[in-house]
Amino acid sequence: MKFERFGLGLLKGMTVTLTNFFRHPTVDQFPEQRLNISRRTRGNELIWSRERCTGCGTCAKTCPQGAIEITTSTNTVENKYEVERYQVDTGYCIQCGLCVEACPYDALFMGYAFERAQYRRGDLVQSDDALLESPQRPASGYYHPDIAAKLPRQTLLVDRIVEKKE
Amino acid sequence: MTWWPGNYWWHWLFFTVVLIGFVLVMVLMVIYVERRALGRMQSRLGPNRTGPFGLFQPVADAVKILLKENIVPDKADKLVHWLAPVIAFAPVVLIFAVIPFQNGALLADLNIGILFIIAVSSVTTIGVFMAGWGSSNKYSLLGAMRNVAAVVSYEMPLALSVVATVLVAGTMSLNGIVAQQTIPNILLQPLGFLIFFAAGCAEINRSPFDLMEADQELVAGFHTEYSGMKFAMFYLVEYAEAVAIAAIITTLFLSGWKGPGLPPWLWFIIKIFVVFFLMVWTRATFPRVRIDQLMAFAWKFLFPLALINLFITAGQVLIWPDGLPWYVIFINFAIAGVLILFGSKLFKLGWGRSEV
Amino acid sequence: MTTTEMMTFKTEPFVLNFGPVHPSTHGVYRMRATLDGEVILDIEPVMGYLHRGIEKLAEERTYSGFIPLTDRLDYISPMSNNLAYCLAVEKLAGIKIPERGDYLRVIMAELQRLANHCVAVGSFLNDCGAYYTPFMHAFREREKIVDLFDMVCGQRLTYNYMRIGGVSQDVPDEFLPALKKLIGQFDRFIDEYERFLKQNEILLARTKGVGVLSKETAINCGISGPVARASGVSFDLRKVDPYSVYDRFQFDIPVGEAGDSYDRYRIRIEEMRQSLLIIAQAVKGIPGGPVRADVPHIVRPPKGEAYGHLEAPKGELGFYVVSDDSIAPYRCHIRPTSLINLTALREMVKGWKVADLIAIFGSIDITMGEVDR
Amino acid sequence: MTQPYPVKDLATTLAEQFPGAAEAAGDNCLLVRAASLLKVMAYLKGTAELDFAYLNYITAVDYYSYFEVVYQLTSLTHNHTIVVKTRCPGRNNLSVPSVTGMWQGADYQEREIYDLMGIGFKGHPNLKRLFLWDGFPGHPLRKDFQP
Repeated sequence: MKFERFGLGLLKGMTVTLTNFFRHPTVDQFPEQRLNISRRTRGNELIWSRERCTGCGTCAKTCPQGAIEITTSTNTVENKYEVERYQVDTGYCIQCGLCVEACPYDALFMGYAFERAQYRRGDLVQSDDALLESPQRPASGYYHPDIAAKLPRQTLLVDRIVEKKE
Repeated sequence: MTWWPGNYWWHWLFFTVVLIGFVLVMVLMVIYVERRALGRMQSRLGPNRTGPFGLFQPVADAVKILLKENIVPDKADKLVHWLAPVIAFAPVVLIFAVIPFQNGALLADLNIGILFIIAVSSVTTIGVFMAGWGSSNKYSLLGAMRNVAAVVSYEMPLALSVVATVLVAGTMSLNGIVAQQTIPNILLQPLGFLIFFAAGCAEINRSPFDLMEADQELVAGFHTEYSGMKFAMFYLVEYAEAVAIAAIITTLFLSGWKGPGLPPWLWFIIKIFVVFFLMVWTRATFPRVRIDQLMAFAWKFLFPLALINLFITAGQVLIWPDGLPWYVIFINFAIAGVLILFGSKLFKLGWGRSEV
Repeated sequence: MTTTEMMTFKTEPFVLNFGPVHPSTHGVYRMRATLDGEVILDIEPVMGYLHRGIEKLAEERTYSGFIPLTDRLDYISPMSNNLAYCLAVEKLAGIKIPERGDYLRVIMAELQRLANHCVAVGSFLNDCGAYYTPFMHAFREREKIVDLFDMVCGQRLTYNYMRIGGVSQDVPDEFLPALKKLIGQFDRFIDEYERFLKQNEILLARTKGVGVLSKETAINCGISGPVARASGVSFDLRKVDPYSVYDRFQFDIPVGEAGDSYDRYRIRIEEMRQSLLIIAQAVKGIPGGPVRADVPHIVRPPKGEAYGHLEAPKGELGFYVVSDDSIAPYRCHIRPTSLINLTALREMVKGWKVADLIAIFGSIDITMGEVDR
Repeated sequence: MTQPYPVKDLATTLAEQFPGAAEAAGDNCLLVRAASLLKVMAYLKGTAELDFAYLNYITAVDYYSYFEVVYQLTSLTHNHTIVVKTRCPGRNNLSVPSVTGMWQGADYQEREIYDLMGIGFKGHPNLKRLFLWDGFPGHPLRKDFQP
């Protein structure tokens, strides 16, 4: 292979690197500068609403990992199930969102937060009241357009590109 | 001979301390410049968390490396493994002994200054090969063999391009070369500069010729099995050599400390950083050359060009014995262009597949 | 002993392990290379470090429960894996997909091809030694695509976006304008990338004529995708066997001649341009309406078998699904594009140097998730 | 569109060329006896108007009483495809002739089937386990595999 173009290609490459040197870097300083994540984000926790849940177990059946366990008892007075314990092992959960999609009563939401690392595997298991929605555990708009509408709009890299400066 | 601060011993003491301090501080600053400039060229920021604008990142690196455990592979050749970084590092600091920071401000104004540099700078290869052999690891042996082959074949064009500048300057002492350079040699010797820059980069395995520790292929080349203090020495060698080559280029081609306004030694340091930025720039842009292409590039492209450049300069020096006039610049640039054009046409970069 | 015999050194080949943990094996792939100095005599691949037995897992999950697992096959282009699996099950169960669902599938598949080729080209140049600059530029553009995927399906790697019978959710309304903006910026990025590397002499020297794969061996080895098209095999499933609505779009298939690493690199760049054309046409022609046929959550396809395949960024990716009229697939075989593309690696690499082994291996662009399954 | 090749008339032409090779012809799949597999495959690949030069995949399915090895072939020139199947009864020391002679792509796939399903391939250049280590007991993809 010869140097057909006697080095011009190399110089052209160097001009591109130089233009990038003077271009605004595409970076965000994560802990200090937090961008808005997607409204439909599937954070690594599950949010369960006790009122809507009827204990039908569809979510436990569709979960490919078998991370959801429900124990219910019969409530003969109002002739419906009473949910004793609703436990999600977020260690097994792969955040695929199939349970949220399958729930016929919209009782399940995906979490919006994603910084939930734990030191011990046991802490990953959440049950009953720990699963309810709260300010620290906001619900994400995955499969819930009404919640998604209220969440802040996602900052897209496509809009943030400061290439207009050239 | 009047020694600058009093008698000879004060002069010697002052300059050794200044030189060692200069090399270490320059290495730290150069590491910082490289990581920031490389970052910005890759549309990212580079280190900015340790200290204001990430200024303490090199210090943090050094502390981290020094605190790391010093692992020696058990089948390694202990003595060779331990000695290699020392032999690799010593010559690099020696090079700075003859480099003038200011008119007359150098440790030893040898009248064979540039010959001393060429001789001393090839000792590091022994250290590198000892590292490759000492750590009894196939990758590092491959890296070390590549380094020996590359340095041997790039000594020739390096020396020839230096001889051309010595012809123009008339003296071999670096102080004399800089003093004589009214027109910076880069204009008088464009081809000489290009050859020296390419051969210099290959010698210290930077930019397109960094085959010695090609991290994609050979994991980390000759210093794969090094960690802790010894790895810090090799890290120091790599950047100190880069500063050394930049310093030699400034003295030989960019008329060292000469410059309007600012104090001369500051000009010297600014020019070092400019040349180093050029190295970082090439490092960010070019892919790596293969080992046989590296050899072919040295022997079939740089070496003939350096020879022709030497003959042309010799002719010019004969025609204008008392310093080359300014219009020679255009002639030399034209010659350089023509030579590169023909060189790249006739020369085949390495051969392909060897029949197996 | 004549002088020549004394002169010639006695060298013997030695085995060098490009081990599972190596900076440029694109995952846990191991090559035992016998070297004579720098020249490679023979390589013997060792795989299985990432074998999770996904095909066995498939037999214990419902048809739609297996979709999240297909994300983990070729984790560089999960959308294409989802789509291939859904095509196979839809062919088996005979499900018809609404128009808008098909258009969204084409948009997502082509965006995924762009993102995959960014990774492929970036890491190929990394293997050739360009110190991470082309890699970072390509990843900056890939970040824009991954942002859009995040907007649509909530995750940045394991999308789980496709469903049997269409797509899981419709795109939010700010998706299409952002996509139009992305197409404009991506065009500028490819032009800049071309200016950066197309005539780069060192890249030409390192890749032209290196690792040549002839057309016959490509077909004989069952190689597909950019690797085959670079050797002159004009076999692209989007044209040869158009699935979903690909027959409505005008685009052409770049085919190389020499079949060396440089052609493979060029083909991927050209394919990126064609994908942009397809996305532009799809965004213009996308109809309204539902995105998903009303298929029960637990699908029970009739007894039988079906093979659904598509043109994944790495080649022909197919799922052979056998059903015995129960809620879980009886057998689900995945056609491993990367594994089959590796069959010719031995011939392509013999006689070249260590540096070329890494460059050729990078030009084939494999992902270990798909090789080991 | 890649049309499935009409299997009915192919079965008849095969019947008089290789008596007793083809057992049955499903909708688009051709059931071939293991003994004469190589002859049929060579015929499919060799004849000009068939020209099945591209092997899509090889896979094996465990139907408890017998194992079925499935080949899908496509012709790039005529753009048609066909599925060829062979059955090997019983559950242990099964073997099917290897097609690596005709399609080099079959090399890794046959090794994978040998590794995970336990079907031996006669004539394979180096039939070793592809993913699992050599000492692995049993073949995991079998229906009756106990970990």
